[in-house]
Amino acid sequence: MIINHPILGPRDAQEFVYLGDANLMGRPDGMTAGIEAFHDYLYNRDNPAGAHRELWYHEQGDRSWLVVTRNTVTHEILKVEMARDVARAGGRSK
Amino acid sequence: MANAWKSLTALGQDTAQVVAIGPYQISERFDVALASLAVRRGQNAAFAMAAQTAGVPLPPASSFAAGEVFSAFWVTPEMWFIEADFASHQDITAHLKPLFGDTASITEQTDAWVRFDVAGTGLAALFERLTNIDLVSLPDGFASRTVIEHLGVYLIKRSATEVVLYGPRSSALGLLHALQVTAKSII
Amino acid sequence: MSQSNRISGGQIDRKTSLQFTFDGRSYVGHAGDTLASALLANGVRLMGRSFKYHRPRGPLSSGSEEPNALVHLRTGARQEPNTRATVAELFDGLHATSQNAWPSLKFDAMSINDKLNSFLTAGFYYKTFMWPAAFWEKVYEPIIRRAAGLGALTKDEDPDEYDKGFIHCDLLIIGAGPAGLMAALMAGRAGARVVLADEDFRMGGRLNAETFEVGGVAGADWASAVVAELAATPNVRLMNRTTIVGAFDHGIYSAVERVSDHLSVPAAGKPRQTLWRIYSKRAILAGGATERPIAFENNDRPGVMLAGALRAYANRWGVAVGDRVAMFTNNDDGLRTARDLLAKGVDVAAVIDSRQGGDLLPGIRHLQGAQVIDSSGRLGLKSVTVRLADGKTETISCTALGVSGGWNPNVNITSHHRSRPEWRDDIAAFVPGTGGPAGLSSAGAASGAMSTHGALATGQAQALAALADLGFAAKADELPRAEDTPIVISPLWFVHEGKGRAWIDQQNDVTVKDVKLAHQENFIAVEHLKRYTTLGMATDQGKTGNVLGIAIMAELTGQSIPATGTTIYRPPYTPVAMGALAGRSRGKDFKPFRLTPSHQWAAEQGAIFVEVGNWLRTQWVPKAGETTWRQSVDREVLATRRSIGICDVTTLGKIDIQGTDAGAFLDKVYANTFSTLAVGKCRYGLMLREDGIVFDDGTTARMGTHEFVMTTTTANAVTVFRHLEYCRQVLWPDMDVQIISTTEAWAQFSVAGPNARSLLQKIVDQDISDAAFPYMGAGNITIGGLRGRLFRISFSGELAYEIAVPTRYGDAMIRKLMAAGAEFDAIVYGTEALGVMRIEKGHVAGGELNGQSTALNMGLGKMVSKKKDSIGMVLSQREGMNRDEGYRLVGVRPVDPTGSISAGSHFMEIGAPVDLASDGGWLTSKVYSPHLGCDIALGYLKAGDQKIGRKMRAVNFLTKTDTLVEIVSPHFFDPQGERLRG
Amino acid sequence: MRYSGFRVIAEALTGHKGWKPVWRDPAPQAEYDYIIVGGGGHGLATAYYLAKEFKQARIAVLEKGYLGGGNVGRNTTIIRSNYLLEGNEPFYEFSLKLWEGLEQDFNYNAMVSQRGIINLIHTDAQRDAFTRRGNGMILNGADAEMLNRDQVRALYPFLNFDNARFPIKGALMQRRGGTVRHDAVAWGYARGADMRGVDLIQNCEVTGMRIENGRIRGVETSRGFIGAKKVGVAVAGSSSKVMAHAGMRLPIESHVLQAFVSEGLKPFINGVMTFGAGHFYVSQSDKGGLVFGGDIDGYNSYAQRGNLPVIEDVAEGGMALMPAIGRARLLRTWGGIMDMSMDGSPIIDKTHVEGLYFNGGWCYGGFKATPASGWCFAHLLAKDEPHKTATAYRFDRFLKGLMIDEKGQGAQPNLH
Repeated sequence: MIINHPILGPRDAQEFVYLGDANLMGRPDGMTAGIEAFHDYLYNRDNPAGAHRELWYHEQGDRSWLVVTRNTVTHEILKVEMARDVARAGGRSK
Repeated sequence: MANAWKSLTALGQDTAQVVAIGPYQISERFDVALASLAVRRGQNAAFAMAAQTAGVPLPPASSFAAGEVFSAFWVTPEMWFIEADFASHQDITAHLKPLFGDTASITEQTDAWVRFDVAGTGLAALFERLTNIDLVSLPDGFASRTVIEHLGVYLIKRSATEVVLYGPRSSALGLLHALQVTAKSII
Repeated sequence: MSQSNRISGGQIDRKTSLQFTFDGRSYVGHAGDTLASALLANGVRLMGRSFKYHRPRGPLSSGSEEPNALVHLRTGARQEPNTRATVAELFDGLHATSQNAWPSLKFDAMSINDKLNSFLTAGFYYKTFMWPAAFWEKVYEPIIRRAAGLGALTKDEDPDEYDKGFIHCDLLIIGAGPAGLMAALMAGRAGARVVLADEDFRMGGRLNAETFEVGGVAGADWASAVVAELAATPNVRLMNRTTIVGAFDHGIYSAVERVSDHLSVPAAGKPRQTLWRIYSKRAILAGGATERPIAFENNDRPGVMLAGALRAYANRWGVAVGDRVAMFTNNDDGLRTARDLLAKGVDVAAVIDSRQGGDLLPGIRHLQGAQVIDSSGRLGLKSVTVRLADGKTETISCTALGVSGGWNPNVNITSHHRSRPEWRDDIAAFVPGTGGPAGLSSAGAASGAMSTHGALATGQAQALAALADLGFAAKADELPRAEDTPIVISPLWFVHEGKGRAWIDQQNDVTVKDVKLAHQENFIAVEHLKRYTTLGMATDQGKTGNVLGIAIMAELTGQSIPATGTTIYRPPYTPVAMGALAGRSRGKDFKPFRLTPSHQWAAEQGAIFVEVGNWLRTQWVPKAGETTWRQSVDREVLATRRSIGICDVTTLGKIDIQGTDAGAFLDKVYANTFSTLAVGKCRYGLMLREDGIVFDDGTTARMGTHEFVMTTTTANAVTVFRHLEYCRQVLWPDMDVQIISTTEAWAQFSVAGPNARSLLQKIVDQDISDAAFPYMGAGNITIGGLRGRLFRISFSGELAYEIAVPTRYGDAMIRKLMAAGAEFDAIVYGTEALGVMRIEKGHVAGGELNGQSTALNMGLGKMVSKKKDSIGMVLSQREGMNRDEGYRLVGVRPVDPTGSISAGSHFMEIGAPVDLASDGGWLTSKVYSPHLGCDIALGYLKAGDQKIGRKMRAVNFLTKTDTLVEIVSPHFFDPQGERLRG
Repeated sequence: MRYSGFRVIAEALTGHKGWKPVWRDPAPQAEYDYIIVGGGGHGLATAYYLAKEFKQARIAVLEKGYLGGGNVGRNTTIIRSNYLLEGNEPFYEFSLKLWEGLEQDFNYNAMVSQRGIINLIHTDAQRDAFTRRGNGMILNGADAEMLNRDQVRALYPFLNFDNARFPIKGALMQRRGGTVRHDAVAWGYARGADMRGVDLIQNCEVTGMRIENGRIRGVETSRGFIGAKKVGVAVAGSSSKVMAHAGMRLPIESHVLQAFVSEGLKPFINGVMTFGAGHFYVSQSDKGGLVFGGDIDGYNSYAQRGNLPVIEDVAEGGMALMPAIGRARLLRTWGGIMDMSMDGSPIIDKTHVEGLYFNGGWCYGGFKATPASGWCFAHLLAKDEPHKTATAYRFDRFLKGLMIDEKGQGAQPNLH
């Protein structure tokens, strides 16, 4: 597979390490959220057959975490974003 | 002082090695100091100013820029690797820190890496067997991390006939071995 | 009978004669021959035996689709089973033997199976061999296994090298026949980066095997001219002997270049084959088509082959397969072969044409409305029996029969992404379906354009389309003139007459009868048909047989062929040597070595090294007179505890963490608190995964207000760094934190033992007295002027430091330490002694950090701070992970000090039965402690904290040991830790 | 009809006229007591045991494609019970014991062949871990032996003993491990179920579930609505898709696992082998092909095909272990969709919907589990309580912190 890195352009997916569903970005706050919230956050998945937002880490590249939107049936990649930008846009900060 | 200390190159020798195979010359470089230079959050402007005054180039992504004293290549967003002459910059971070103050995080990298300068004509034929980087179509000054025989390395295309590699120092022998057997297979 | 069947013409170099042997007999062929063409030229038709019935077989084809003529090539460690004689290039000294036959190819004992064929029908083995139950493994299966396989593999290491590489291009063209050459010409002239790959050693594809003209010259000459122009075009890369074997995502194709297979031995340093990963923006499949047979009784005899192959042997290789040949065809292409052979002066006995009407071939006995219903000749065709239009039968003697059932476009690559081919009635064949690999189009016969003109036209058209996509300006040139004969076919899949077997998949011996049986037993879905009869599972993946099988099933069910469906082809297109896929990653080069800064010195000392991940670490350093590793390890431990031991700990991960939020960041990633750590101090940190399981541990030092140095375990250095990047980029993107690995930048040594300070003070320029540099102190120092770092931390439980210098000085540093330590009898210890000392101290490591254990399990539950949010804090509170009866880390020692225990033993209550209920846990790590003079171990014991002082059994059923042990505190040695504060 | 050697001979002498269809092609009835969704190995085994062992009737298996078309027809055919953890080992040992009597039980030769499996050891830490595992196996009534380097060499002298990057130090062996002819398992269960009146309905895809006040009423299919008192879903690979019809999100991701077969070779690997220093395991089929595999590709996928890096990685492991296979040729690769769960272990449990049961999350351990999975799922369906060897396979183990994490990788499916 080829991932079109927002900064570096097309790179072989071999250079990346896969984590999984981008919903993992939505980590609850441990001081307010309880076990149920964390359980759902960490363990349950939509696992769609189709467009899937997922986290890839460019370990053998620039060390960026990316949010890749990829079709899990055709493997077509629809969108690639810097995870940090997505996280900030989603209101994550410190 | 420190010069009383005997150093060993990454290949375990007293002096840097040069290997010639056909048109290719593989030279270990042992005279370059290296440090990582990263912008502290919210300091971009001051950081850029400091870099300018200090004459530290800050090339854009995927590229290398040579400078008077300091040269640099891009590593990751808001981080560069800075090169300098080792003899005059043994403790490169000590040189850089005063120049950047609180605007940057600076870390010694010199001995984390082994550097090989690979020179010669027909580098494309060599590197197409080593990495997935499309050497011919990339501009001079292209710099990127890539993989050679399971090893993560930084590759800098200085010119059509010169490529600089920074590989993990602990695997220097393995990296040289990969370069050698591949070079032999195409001459 | 030297080259008895060689006739005029062809593209072989008759001036170059090549000696070769087959089954011990030596022959002569020419450069440009394949093994098959050379054997046929010498009158050899019998080349192999089939898999199941051991039927005598000769080549069916002249290409890579060959199911029959599989031979054992070369000798010694270079032996190569199952090699297709039809594509093996002849070289001087080639040595080939037949396979799957004993004692000889002509008299094969196993051909008894052929006599038993009525018992050995499809799937018969599913219905029997079940009684008595024990007999399957003991009797039946061994017999079946003995019959398994075709060729045999030598057990010797493959002596050849294999290489790998990457090629980037705008347009990949698969196949260098008329369509591929035309496409390459267009794209090359337009300036695109083109790769033109063909599996053959000679480009031109079918043009080399045909007699017709292109642009007024012989097709083969036109091809040569185009190849010459392309070779002179710098942006075009010609790759012959290169098979595109797989289509992967986003335009990546795998290709195997047979660099040296046409030589007896690869040139020094050269690979045998190279695996190329081709990164293309667009690709055109111009892989041509494969002819298919018609099934009739005994259609598998040597000499019976595809008509197009017969033609190819005559036209390209100057070989007449038989002195008297006949054709059996259901389409016009079969007639072309007759014409070509006649023109070459070959005696054409008859053309048996299943079709009625149409023009009769001039000068040839053209039997219309006739079918071949049987053949004779045990080791080679002697005659065929023909049912004539008028119902009479006639036996026609011939030594070769060309069969043409029509042509199947080579759609294989287009279905590598599981797209299913589509049926076209007009050419009675499957063509590439939709949903194939993105960016891949097809041209020429592969796309169903079966004429030469069609190939040139579609090649040009697909090239133009691809160029337009790629943004290259190009316009259609005028096409060279070429034949445009339409396909005239009336499908005939199998001859219905006859009680005998008519072969579909010749290698696996799948016959029409087997398909009928599958139908009768309701294995009707094509996948069921394939799996039940093994149709298409041979080394040719059913290139000649699959469509036949599907069509016959369609006829039996009364369904249309498209409704019956098709099995899809899987990568690779043709079988690929494992060596090529592995490349240089084999033997010692399987994974890179990582060497420590003191490696050279340690090697000088005769150190024994051990693999720790990719690192080589000193395991122990034997001294003169020591005969067992235990003697060395005991000495290293005792010497360390008595005075000083030194160990290279460079392999531990070191991560530089800076930024104004560095402290707060560490509070998030560590279960315990770091923001409160004073500058110049270190602290032991426990890192959890989000699921509350312990991830990693290590000490982290605060070198400045905004500067920390984290150490990780050797094993987790990479994953921890990845995790930190995740936390700072994804979870807390606004934290001011910058990280970089410095693992290899510093050569770090642990100096442990009562005299550690005395030694270090000799070489360190600063005061490191207990007052100036207390326990858990950390700081930058100089050693004889050289900048370094010092951390006062201890894994061994002794007064200990870790001292670091720039890696290039690591070798000098170990020598300096040993010199300075001479007066204290300092020694170097390895990982074994390290293990002994850490277990004596009850420190967790590999065996305990198993990814399944919580801080509570390890007795470190209190370290997980609930006052702050940190990774894993919440989920570590789940009930199942906090039960009193859960595992707890304990120490273990045999009640009888001479008793031996082993890691991996399970705890059992005294007198408990051997069952799950009595499983109390297990011993995680065990060593011999020279201090306590006995084995000691750590272990996870259910409710272990409540069982201290209890006696239990440590049982190892694998070594039949059952030892009475006492459960003790994991801190065997200096539990108060006075020594390390000393 | 009953299969036997005599029958084969009799049929051979009479032109094989007497062989009957292995299963009927019935039209779906309006309602069943039990609907099993999924005609793969686990679904067919469930139907078979429901009918045979639990004496239930009015059972249908709904298969969207052809019987046995799931992972039961796309795997490397290995059976073993060499698991580490309490939650797993009893179940897999139960499964191995069922394999041992399976062919006589369903009168079909699935070629269950216990030629032994070895897990190679390359470090002392691995030996300690395998010792723990081996003892756990024995405590669960399974068999296990520790082999030293010489014993391994005696078994497989052609492994890389002399020039290995990671030397072979020994192996954990389970002699009762082995291989089975995978398609035959599906066909044997299908035939056995069909003979006991189970309706096997092919080309029938479940498109929805009818749930009324918390209870299942039946399923919508491509062939219309079919009513049912109880519905058991066994569609590993597509679990998330099907259970979404019941509004469930699962602790499961779908991943692709590639498998590989070489050209047919004369036998030289008798048993099953796993390489402890790379991603590679191998056996040799009765037809002569080397059947091997390695890691999953590592990204979510329903594509049933993989990519090149894993193929290379597996070949590298193979060459590192067996330098002699350099000239053996890879014949075919294929990919199956794995239900990768959050701890690498399966789920056999009720759901929040009354009458709706789930069986999935098999990761790539599903084939060897087929008999026990079918048996235990049938037990749960028939008795509404878990079989004693499958009590740990609950949905709520993640909420309770009772993960069954053999590899110790945590909640990241692609690492299991």
